[in-house]
Amino acid sequence: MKKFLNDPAHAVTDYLVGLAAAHPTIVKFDAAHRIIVRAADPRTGKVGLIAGGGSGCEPLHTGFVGHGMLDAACPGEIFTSPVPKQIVAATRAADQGSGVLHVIKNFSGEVMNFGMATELLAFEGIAIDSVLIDDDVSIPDMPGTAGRRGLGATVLVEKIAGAAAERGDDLASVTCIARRVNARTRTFGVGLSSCTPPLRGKPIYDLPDDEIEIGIGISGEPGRERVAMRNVQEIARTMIAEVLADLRPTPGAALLVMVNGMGATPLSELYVLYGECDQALRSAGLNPVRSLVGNYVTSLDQAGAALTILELDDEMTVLWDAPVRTSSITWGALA
Amino acid sequence: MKKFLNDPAHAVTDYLVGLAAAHPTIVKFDAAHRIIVRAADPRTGKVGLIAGGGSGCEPLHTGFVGHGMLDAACPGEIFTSPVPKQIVAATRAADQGSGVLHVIKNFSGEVMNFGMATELLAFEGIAIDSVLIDDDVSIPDMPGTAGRRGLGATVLVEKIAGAAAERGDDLASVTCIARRVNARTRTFGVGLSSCTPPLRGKPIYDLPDDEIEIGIGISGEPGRERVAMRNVQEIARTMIAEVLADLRPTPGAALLVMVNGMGATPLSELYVLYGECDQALRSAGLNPVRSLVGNYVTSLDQAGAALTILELDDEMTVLWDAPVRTSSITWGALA
Amino acid sequence: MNGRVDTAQLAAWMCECSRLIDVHIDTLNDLDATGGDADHGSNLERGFTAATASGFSEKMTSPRELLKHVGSTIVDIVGGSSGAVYGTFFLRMALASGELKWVDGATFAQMLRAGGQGIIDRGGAQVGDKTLYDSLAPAIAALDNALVAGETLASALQMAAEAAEAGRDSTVALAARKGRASYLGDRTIGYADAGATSMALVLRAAATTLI
Amino acid sequence: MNGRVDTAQLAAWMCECSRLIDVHIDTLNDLDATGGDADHGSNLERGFTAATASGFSEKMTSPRELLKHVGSTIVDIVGGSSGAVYGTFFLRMALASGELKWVDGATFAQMLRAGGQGIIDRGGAQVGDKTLYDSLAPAIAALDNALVAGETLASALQMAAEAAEAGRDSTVALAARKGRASYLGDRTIGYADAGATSMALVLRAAATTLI
Ligand SMILES: Nc1ncnc2c1ncn2[C@@H]1O[C@H](COP(=O)(O)OP(=O)(O)O)[C@@H](O)[C@H]1O
Ligand SMILES: Nc1ncnc2c1ncn2[C@@H]1O[C@H](COP(=O)(O)OP(=O)(O)O)[C@@H](O)[C@H]1O
Ligand SMILES: [Mg+2]
Ligand SMILES: [Mg+2]
Ligand SMILES: [Mg+2]
Ligand SMILES: [Mg+2]
Repeated sequence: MKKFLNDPAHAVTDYLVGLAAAHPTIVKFDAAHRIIVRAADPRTGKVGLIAGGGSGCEPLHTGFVGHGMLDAACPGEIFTSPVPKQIVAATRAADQGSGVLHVIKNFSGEVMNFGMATELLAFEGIAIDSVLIDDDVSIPDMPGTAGRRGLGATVLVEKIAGAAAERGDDLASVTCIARRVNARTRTFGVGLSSCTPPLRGKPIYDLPDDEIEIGIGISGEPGRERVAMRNVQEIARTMIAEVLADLRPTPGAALLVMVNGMGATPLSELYVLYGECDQALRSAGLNPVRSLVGNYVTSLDQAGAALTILELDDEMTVLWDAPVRTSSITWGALA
Repeated sequence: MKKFLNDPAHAVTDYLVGLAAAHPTIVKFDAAHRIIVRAADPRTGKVGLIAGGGSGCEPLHTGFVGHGMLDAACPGEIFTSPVPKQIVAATRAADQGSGVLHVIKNFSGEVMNFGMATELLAFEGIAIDSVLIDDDVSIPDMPGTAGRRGLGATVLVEKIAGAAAERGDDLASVTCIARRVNARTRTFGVGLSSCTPPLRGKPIYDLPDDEIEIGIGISGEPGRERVAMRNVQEIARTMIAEVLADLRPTPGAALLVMVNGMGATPLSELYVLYGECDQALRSAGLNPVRSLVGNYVTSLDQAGAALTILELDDEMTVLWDAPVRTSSITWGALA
Repeated sequence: MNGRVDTAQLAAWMCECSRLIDVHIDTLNDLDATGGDADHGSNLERGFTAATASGFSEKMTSPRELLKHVGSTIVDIVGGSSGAVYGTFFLRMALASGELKWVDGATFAQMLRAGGQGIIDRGGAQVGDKTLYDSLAPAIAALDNALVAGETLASALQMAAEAAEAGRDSTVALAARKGRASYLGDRTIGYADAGATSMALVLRAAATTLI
Repeated sequence: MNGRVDTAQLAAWMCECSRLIDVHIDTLNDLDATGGDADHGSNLERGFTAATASGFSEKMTSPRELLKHVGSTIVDIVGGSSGAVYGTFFLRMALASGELKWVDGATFAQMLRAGGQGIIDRGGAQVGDKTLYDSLAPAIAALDNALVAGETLASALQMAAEAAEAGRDSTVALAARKGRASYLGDRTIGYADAGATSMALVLRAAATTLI
C-alpha cells in the first residue's frame, strides 16, 4: 500500500485538518466534536442541513459544507458511519432556530446512528426532519431487506435542498424538495478495481485484470455481480438500461446527468463515459440539460464510475443553478 | 489494463466529444481542427490565450477553456504535443485583433511544434507572444540541456494571465504578468505508481510496492530518482525543501499553495499532504493565503502528487480571485 | 440460585471479549470483506479497547454502570452498524440489570434477552437475515432452556456459547438481508457473517469468565 | 555520376521505413519508456503509416514533392518531439532536392546533410546529447566520405547505415541532454536512445531501397 499518510489510524483526522487549512474562508474543523462546520455562520433563521457517513468517500460530505449546501458534516472512520455524538453536535451547530434536515444515506450503520442521535436530540427541542437517500438501482427494492443504498443522489439532494434552505424555505419545504429529488434520482455503479483502506493495508478483494464488478456501492465492498471487462460503450449501455428501467422518465424529460468517478479514475475517462451516456440518452428521446462530471462520491482509490440521473423539474433546475460555495462545488455569484 | 474506453486509438477524441457534450455552454469541440474553443466568443478586442500539450494530463488544458482562462486548447495525442496545424487553428480562433499569447510548457516537443506553428503564423499578421513555463525544480537549470519542465505553474499562469486578458490588458501586459507568475513559481512532484497509457496497455515501468519516484513530470516518465516509500510528512518536507531552496521566497511572503494530484490519488490524501505543507510553510515563517487542492495537471492514472508554490504579489492575488468559468475551475460572479 | 455474576466478573468478560476480538481481528475483517467493507474486526477492536483499556473506574460498582459504560463507549467510538448494534446490546443489558449489585443466572438470561430485543429494535434484524442476531438468538434460547432445566450458570453459558457457534455456522448457508452484506445477496452465501462470528466470540468469552 | 535516386525509389524507402518501424514498434516504445513516455514507436508508426498507407499520389513526380508530402504529413500527424524533428528532417531534404526529377548520390548526400541541419535548427541537438542526431550525424559523414572516396551510392549507403547503427550504439553510454529523457539525466545511461534507434532504421531502409 502506497498512500500519502502518516499513521493510518489518523488518516481521517489528518485529512480534516488539511481540508480546513486549505479552505479557511469556507470551513472550520471542530476537532472536539470531530465535525466540519461552515467558517461563517449562515444568517439566523436558515434551516440547517447536515449529513454524515463513513470517510473514504471524499469529497462527500465534508467537501460540500458551505454556502448553498451543508451546514455541517459528520465524517466517520473509513467506511464507518459517524457516531451519534457527532450527529448531535452537528445538529446543534446547524440549528438556527428553524430546524435541521438530516440527509441520511440508506446504510444500516448510518440509519441506526442517526436514529440514536435523533432519540438523544428529542430532549433538546430542535425540530429535526430527515431524508433517506436510496437511489441505487443495483439492488432490488424488496421488503424485509435493508433496501437500496444511498449513492450519487446524495450530492444532488444536498445541492438542491441546500439551495432551498439558503433562499429561506422552511423545514417542511426543504424536506419536501429533498425527498422529491431522491425520488426522481437513480444510480448504477461499476468498479474496475478494489480499493485499499489505510488500516487494512491491502485491497478488500482481488479482481483479475479482465473482470469488473457491476452494481457497486461506495464502501469498497464487491458489487452485485462480477462480469468480464467490456468497452465503455457497453458499460454505458448497462448503466443506462439499469437506471432508466427503474426511473422511467417522462419522454423528452430534462435530465441532470452525473458521471461520478470512484477516486482513481482519470477525468478524461469519465468524460468518455459521459459522452457515451449523453448520446445514448438523446437517442432514447431524453434531454440531458445539466451535467456533473468528476469525483464527488468516491471509494478511496477505487477505479470505477457511477451514473446518476435525476429527472429535473423547473424548481429543481433553478435550485441546482443557484450559487454555491463549498470546497468541492462552487459556482454562481454570492449576494 | 482496465479503462473506460472503446478503441484506445480514439481515446482522446472520445474524451473531447464527451467534454463538449457535458459543458455545451462553456466549450465547443472543433473536430475539424481538433481543438477545444470557448462556446461563446469573448468580446472583441480581448487578447487571446491558448495552450496545448500532450493529452493524458486532464483537465490541463481543455478543462481550462472558458471565461477568465483560455480561449482555446490544442490537445495532442497521449503525452505527445499537438501538431502545428492545431496550434495555428487555435491561434486563429483566439485572435480578436489584439494578439494571442501562447502558453508553452518547456517540453522539447511542445516548444518545437509551437515554434513551427509560429513560423507558419508569421504570414498572417496575428501578433503572437509566448510564455515558456519551466517551474520544475527537480531538474538542474543548466545551459546545454532541454531545461526545466513546465508543470503546475501552467494552471496558475493560465488563470492569472487569463484574468488579465479578460479585464482588457494588452498583449504586452498579459505576457508580462504570465512571465512574472512563471518566474515566481516552483514545483516538485512525487509518483507512487506508474501510469498506463491506453495504447501501451501496460504500465510504463514497474515500481515495487515499497518504492516511489521523486522529481516526476507529467508524461508518465520515471522521476529524477527512485527512493524508498516514506510517510507523508517526510514527503512534504522533501517537496518543500526542494521548492523553497529554488524559489527563495521573501520572509513572510504570501503564497499560493497548490497540491495537485496525478490522477489516481484520492482527494483525501491530497488534503493530508496539503495539511503537512501548510504547517511546514507556516513554521518556516511563510504565509499560505490561497490554495488549490485537486487533480489539475495529471498523468492519466498515476498515483502521486506535486507541490506548486507561487509567491504572490497584490496584482496576482486580485487576478487569481477574479471570476472564472471553465469546466474544471469555476468561481466568482460573471458580469 | 443458579450462579452469580458480579461487576468484577462482567469486567473480566469485557476484557476477554477484547482479547478474543484482538486475536481474531484479521478473520473478522476478512469475513467482512466477503460481503462488506472489511472493517468489522477493526471496528470492534476500537470499541472494546476503548471500553476496557484504561481499566474500569472504581465508581462502576454495579452491572448497570459497567455495562452502560461499555455500551455508551461503543456507541461513541465505533460507529457503523456494529457500533449501533453492539452499543444498543450492552446498553439494554445494563438497563435490564436494574439497580442490582450482582445478578443471578436468571437475571443474566433476561438481560441477554433484553440486549437481543434492543438489536431487533435498533436494526430490525430477524433470525435468518445473516447478522450477529443469528448467533445471539440461539444463545439466548439455549441459556434460558439450560437454566430452566436446572443447569448451573457455568454449564448453561457453555451451552449458550455452543449455540452461538452453531448459529454462526448456520449463517454460512444464508444470503444476507440486513447490513452492508445484503447488497451482495447470494454472493454472501458460503461465508459466515462477520458479526455472527464476533457475537459467538462474545458468548464464548461469557462462558469462560462468568463462572 | 555515383548512383541515382528517383521518386519511386524514395517512395520505396518510405515504405521500408514504415515496415521497419512497424516491426520494431515495441522495441522503440520500450526504449522510450526508459527515459521518456514509451510512445516513440507508436508516434512514428502513426506518421509513416499516414505518409505511405494510401500510396503516393500520381502527382508526386519529383523527390521534392514526395519528401514534402512525407515531411508535412509527419508534422501534421505525429506531434511530440519526433513529429517536429522527423518532419523538419524530410521537409529540409525536400527543399535541398531543388526541382530535380531525380538526384545523384552527391545531391542525396547534400539532402541528408540539409535534413540534419534542419534537426539542429529545430531542436538545438548536438552530437552527444543522446538524440536521433547521434545516429544521423555519423551517417551523414560516412555517406560523404564514401562518395568522395569513389564508392557507389549503394555501398556508400551501406556504410552510412552501419555508421548510424554505431551511432545508435554510442548513445547507450550517454546521459540524455535533450528531449524528455534529459529530465532523467544519468538514469538514461545503459539504454540506447529511442530516436537514435529509429533513425538507424531509417538509414538501414535507405541502404536496402536506394540502390
Ligand atoms: N440491522 C442489523 N441488525 C443486526 N446486525 C447487523 C445489522 N446490520 C449489520 N449488522 C451486523 O454488523 C456486521 C457488520 O459490522 P461492521 O462491519 O462493523 O459495520 P459496517 O457494516 O458499518 O462496516 C454484520 O456482519 C452484521 O452482523
Ligand atoms: N531537441 C531534439 N533534437 C533532436 N531529437 C530530439 C530532440 N528531442 C527529442 N528528440 C528525439 O525524439 C525522441 C523521442 O521522440 P518521441 O518519443 O516520439 O517524442 P516525445 O518525447 O514527444 O514523446 C528521443 O528519443 C530523441 O531521439
Ligand atoms: Mg464500515
Ligand atoms: Mg510523447
Ligand atoms: Mg464493515
Ligand atoms: Mg516519447
